[in-house]
Amino acid sequence: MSLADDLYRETILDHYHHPRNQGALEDATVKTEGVNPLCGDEVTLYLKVDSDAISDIKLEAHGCSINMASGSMMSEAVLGQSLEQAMSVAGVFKNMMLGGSQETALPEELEDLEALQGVRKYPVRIKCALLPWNTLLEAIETSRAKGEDHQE
Amino acid sequence: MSLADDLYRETILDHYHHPRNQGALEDATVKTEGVNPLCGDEVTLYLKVDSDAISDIKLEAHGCSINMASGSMMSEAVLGQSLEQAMSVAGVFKNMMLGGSQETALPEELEDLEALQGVRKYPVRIKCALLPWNTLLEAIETSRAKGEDHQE
Amino acid sequence: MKAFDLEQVRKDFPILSRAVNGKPLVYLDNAATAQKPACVIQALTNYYEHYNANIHRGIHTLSEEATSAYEAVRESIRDFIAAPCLRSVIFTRNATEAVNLVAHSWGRTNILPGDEIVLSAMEHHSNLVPWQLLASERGAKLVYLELTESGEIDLQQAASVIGARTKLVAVTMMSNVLGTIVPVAELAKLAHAAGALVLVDGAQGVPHLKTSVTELDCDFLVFSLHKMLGPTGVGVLWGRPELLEAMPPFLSGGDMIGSVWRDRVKFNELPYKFEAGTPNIADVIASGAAIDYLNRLGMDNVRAHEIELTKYALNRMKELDDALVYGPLDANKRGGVISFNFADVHPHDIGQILNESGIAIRAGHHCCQPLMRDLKVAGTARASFYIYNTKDEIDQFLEALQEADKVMGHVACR
Amino acid sequence: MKAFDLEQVRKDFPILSRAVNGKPLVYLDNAATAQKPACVIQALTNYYEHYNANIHRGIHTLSEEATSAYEAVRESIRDFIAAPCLRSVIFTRNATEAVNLVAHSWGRTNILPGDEIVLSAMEHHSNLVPWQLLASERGAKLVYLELTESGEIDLQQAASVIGARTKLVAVTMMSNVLGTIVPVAELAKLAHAAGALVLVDGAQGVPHLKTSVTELDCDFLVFSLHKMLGPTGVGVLWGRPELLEAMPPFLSGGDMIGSVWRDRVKFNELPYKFEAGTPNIADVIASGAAIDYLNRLGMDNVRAHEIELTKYALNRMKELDDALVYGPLDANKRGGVISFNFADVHPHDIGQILNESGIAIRAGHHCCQPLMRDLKVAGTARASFYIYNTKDEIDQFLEALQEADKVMGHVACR
Ligand SMILES: Cc1ncc(COP(=O)(O)O)c(C=O)c1O
Ligand SMILES: Cc1ncc(COP(=O)(O)O)c(C=O)c1O
Repeated sequence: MSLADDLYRETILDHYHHPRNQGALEDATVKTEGVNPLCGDEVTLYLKVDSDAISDIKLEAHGCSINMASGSMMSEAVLGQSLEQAMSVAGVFKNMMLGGSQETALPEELEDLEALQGVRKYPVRIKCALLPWNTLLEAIETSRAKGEDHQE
Repeated sequence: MSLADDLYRETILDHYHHPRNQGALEDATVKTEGVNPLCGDEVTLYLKVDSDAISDIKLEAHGCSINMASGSMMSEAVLGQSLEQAMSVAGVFKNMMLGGSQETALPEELEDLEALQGVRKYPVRIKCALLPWNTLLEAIETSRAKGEDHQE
Repeated sequence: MKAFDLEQVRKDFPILSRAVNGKPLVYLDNAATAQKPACVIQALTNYYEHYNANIHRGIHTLSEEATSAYEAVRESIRDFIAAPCLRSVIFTRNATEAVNLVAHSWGRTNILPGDEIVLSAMEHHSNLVPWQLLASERGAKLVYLELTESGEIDLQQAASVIGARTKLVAVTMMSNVLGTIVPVAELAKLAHAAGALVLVDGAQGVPHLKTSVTELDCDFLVFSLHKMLGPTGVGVLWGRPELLEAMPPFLSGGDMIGSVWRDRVKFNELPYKFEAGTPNIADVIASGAAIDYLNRLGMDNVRAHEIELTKYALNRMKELDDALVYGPLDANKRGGVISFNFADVHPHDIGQILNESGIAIRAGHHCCQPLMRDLKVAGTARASFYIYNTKDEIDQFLEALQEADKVMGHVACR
Repeated sequence: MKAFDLEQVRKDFPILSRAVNGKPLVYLDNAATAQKPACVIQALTNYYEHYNANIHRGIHTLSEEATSAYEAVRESIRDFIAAPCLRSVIFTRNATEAVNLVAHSWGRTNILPGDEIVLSAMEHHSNLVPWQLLASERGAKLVYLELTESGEIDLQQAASVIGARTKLVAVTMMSNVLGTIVPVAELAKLAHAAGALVLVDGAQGVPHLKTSVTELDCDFLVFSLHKMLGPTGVGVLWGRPELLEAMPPFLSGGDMIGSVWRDRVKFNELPYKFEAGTPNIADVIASGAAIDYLNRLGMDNVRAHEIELTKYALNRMKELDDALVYGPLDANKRGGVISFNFADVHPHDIGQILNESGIAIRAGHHCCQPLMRDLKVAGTARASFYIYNTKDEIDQFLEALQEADKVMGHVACR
C-alpha cells in the first residue's frame, strides 16, 4: 500500500484543501481550545448549543492534513446532532482509531470518516486525527456543566 | 609479585599490629580530623607544636592496615622535626605515592616508608596511605594560622 | 530440585567467563550493581544499530520504533510492580534521583515546620540525605525507627513513633547492609492511620522480591534498574497517580511541557510531566530486556534461589572463629546480603585479599554511615548474591576468608 | 579535498546500512540525536561483558577498572572543552538536567526579587522553562534578546538589555531551529561588565563547533553526549570551580557525601558533590569513545564538512518554488540545521512523506514554541546534518520534497 492509499486518500486531501466550517463563530455558546503537546498543533472549536443540540459549529485549526481533515469531517458529522448523538459519534470514531487493526464499517452518514482508518498504520498521526474529537468532547462537557449551572 | 610482597609486607603488618604513637594527646596544640569519604576511614591527629617543631604527636586511627601503618610510620618520621621538615617529608611521601611507577629511594631515616611503595599498584588504597599525611598537612596549616593569629 | 537451570543462567552472563588475577571471577557484589545477561547487552546494540532516534516528537520510522519500544518498557515495569496504571511510572536516572524528585516536588509543597519524617536506622544515604535537607529547609524533623538486636524493625517502637505529626514514612524494602526485609505493609498501616504517606526505597527489594505496590500499600516506590540486570542510568519512580497529578514538576525543559510562551508554561500530562529532556532511551529499552529475563526466571524462583544460597552461606560462616555476621539469622527474613566483620581484619583488607582470588565483595560503610555508627564499626565487609551465584562460589569465598586471616598475620589467633 | 574520508566514516556507523520503507536510511535528524559509531557501541558491550561494577567505593578489580575508565572520560571531556580543571566537569543525564542543576542550586541561592535573567528569543525549552520557574519563584524577570530579520542576535539590542539588574545571561551556543551561531564571547563581555554570569547551552554547539570555555568566556556550559555520537543518558555541566564550590548540592544521596550522621551531613568535594547515586557508568565510559572519535576526525574538519553540506543544501533549496528557509543564509554563520516551510504543506506531512523515501527529518516546534510564535508558524520542517551525511543525501532530500508537494496535490502550484 502506498502512502497515498493509506494516508493521503482523496477524501482527506479534499477536506484538507477545502476544510468545512472553518472560522470563528460569533454567537458560540462554548469555545474550547485543544493542543497536541507533541507537535504544537492547535484547534479552537466553537459550538452553538441549542436545547442540547449542536445548531452550529466552527473550527479555527492550524494543523497537518490529518488534523485539518479530521476536524472538517467531524464538523460535518456532528452539525445538527444532539449532544448525546455527537458524543456517540465521537465514541465510534475514537474506537475506530484506537481499536485493533480490523477495518470498522461506519454508518453511511459517517462514510467520509472511514478514509481516516489508514491513519492507524501511523501511530504518531493518530493523535493528529483525534485532536478535534477530544476537543469536541471537552466542549460538550463544558456546555453541559454550564447548562447545569443555569439550572441551579 | 604476590599481595604479601606488594601490600602486606612485614614492615606494614608490624606497624599495623603495633601502631606507634596511638592515642590522644592531652596537651596538644592542634587537633585535626581527617576522613576518607569513599570508605569512611577516620583519623584524629594530635600535634604538640613548640617553637615551630613537632615536639609530640599522637593519632587515633580507625582504618585499614595501609591507613594504620602509614599513620604509624608518619608519626615516627615527623616526631621531633620542624614544621618545615615535616612538610618536606610529607611532600617526598606524596610524590612517591602519586608519582610514576619508578621506585623512589628515600633517605635512610625514612626507610620504613618505602614499604608503602607497593600500595601504588592498588590505586584505591593510595587514598588510605595518604589520609594521615593529608591530615598532617592540614594540621600544620592550622598550627601556622594560629601562630600568625597570636603574632597579630 | 532446582528452581531454574543455574548452569544455563550462568551462560547467559558473558562477564562470568572473565578471569580476575588469574582466577575465575566470583562476583559477590550484587547489592552494589548486578551483572547483565547477553539479552540486555544485545538490546542496547540492537537499538543503536537499528533504530536509535529521539522519541515522542518524531514522525519518521526510527523515532516511531524507538518511542514504542521505550513506552513498552513502561508497561513492563507497571506489570512488574503490579501498578494499577501506566501514567504513574516515571523514568529517572536511578533510585536516588527518584527520592530527590519526591523530596523536592512533593516535599517542598507538603512538609511544614514541625512535621516529622520517619526513617529507619538502616536507610541508605540516598533515602536519608534528601530528607535531611528537606527537613532542615522546612523546619521539619527526622525521627528514626530503631532496630532490634537482630537488625529488624521494632513494630512496637514504630507504633510509638509514627503519629499525628508524621507526614511521611520513608523506609527501605530491604537493607543493603543487614539484608533485613522490612514489614512495609505493617508500617504503611500505621502511617496511613496517622494520615502520613509511605515512600519505599525498593533499590534492594524490587530486584530480589516479588513486588506489588498494592500489597506493599505504599504511596511511592523507587528503584534502580542497574541492580536488577538492567543497564546503568535508569531508575523508576512509581507514585499514586493522584499524588503525582497534584505535584509540581521537578526538572523542567523539553518534553515535559504542554505549551510554552515567553513568560509562562503549561505542563504536559503524566508521566511526561516528570521526564524532562531527552530520556536515557537506549537504557530504558534495554531495561525491558532485563525485566523480561527476570520474568522468565520467575521472581519466586529468584527468591528461592537466594534463600538457599543465604542459608548455606550463613551456615558456613558459623565455621569461622571470630566472624561477626550482622542482621537477621533466619534466611527467610532477609535478602541475600551478608555483612560481616572478621577477625579484626579491616574490611578493606578482606576485600583486597579476596580480590586476589578473583572474588569481588564490597567493604566500607555501604552508604549507611548512621547504621555503621549504631553498629559501632567503621565499616563491614559485604557479600551479596544474585541469580547466577552458586554454593561452590560461597565455598571459595569462605576459603579466601581464611586465607585473608593468614595474610594479615593470623589476627584471629593472636 | 575531503577533510576526512567520508566513505570510511559512513562505514563506522552500523545504522547507516539500514533500510527504511525499502530505501536506504537518510538520517537528517541529527539535531535531535546523532547516530553512534561502532566504537561507541563496542565500548558499551566491552564494559558490560568485562568490567561492569559500581564505582568509587569498590576495592575489587572490576570496580577499580570501571572507576578509572569513568574518571578518564572526565579528563577527555575537560580536554574537549578546554576546561582548566577537572573537578568542574559534572556528569548529568542530559543538557536539560544540567540547566536545572544550575537553576536550582545557583539560581535559588543567588536570584533575588527584581533580578533579571536574559535569554535569547530562540532558546530551547530546556534553557527557558527552568528560568521561567526560577523567575516566578523568586520574583525575578525574564528579558529577551530579540533576533534580527535573519535570525541573529542583535548586539545593540543586547547591550541595551543587559544591565545592572541582569544576574544571568543564558543563551544557546547554536540554535537548534535556525542554526544561528551566537556570539557568546561578545555577550559574555556585556554580561561580565554588568556583573552578571553567563550560561551557555551547548547542546547544539559543542557537537559541531570546536569549543573552549575560556574562549567562550562563559561561567557555565551544558551539553548532551547523545547529540555528539555518544549514548543516551549522559549530559555535562561545566562550571567555574569557584562558583561550583560555593553552590549547595542539588541532588543528594549516595556518593555525594563526605560524612553522614542521623541529623546532619558533610558533602563530598567537587565534582562528586553534584553526582548523587550510582552514575550512568556504562554510558559515561562509552561517551569517552565518542569524544575520541570526534577528536580523531578533528573538530575543525567536522565543521568544514558541515559548512560544505549546509552551503550545498541552502543553494539547492533555492531551486524550490515556495520554500521558506529560516535563519542566516551564510553557511559560515550557522550550523548544519535547516528549518523551512514548504508550499503550505504542513511540516508533519512533509516529514511523513519524506519518511516514505527513507529520509528522516523532524517536524514541529523543536521545543522552541516561543520562537515559533515569533516566526508566526505552528512549526517547521527541519533537516540537520552531521559527519556522515553526503551531498547525495541532500539531493535525495530535495527530490523527496518535490514528491511531497505532488502527494499533497501540488499545493505549490494551486
Ligand atoms: C539547543 C538545545 N538545548 C537543549 C537541548 C536539550 O538537550 P537534552 O534533551 O539532551 O537535554 C537541545 C536538544 O534537544 C537543544 O537542541
Ligand atoms: C537500599 C538502597 N537504596 C538506595 C540505593 C541507591 O541506588 P542508586 O545508587 O542506584 O540511586 C541503593 C544502592 O546503592 C541501595 O542499596
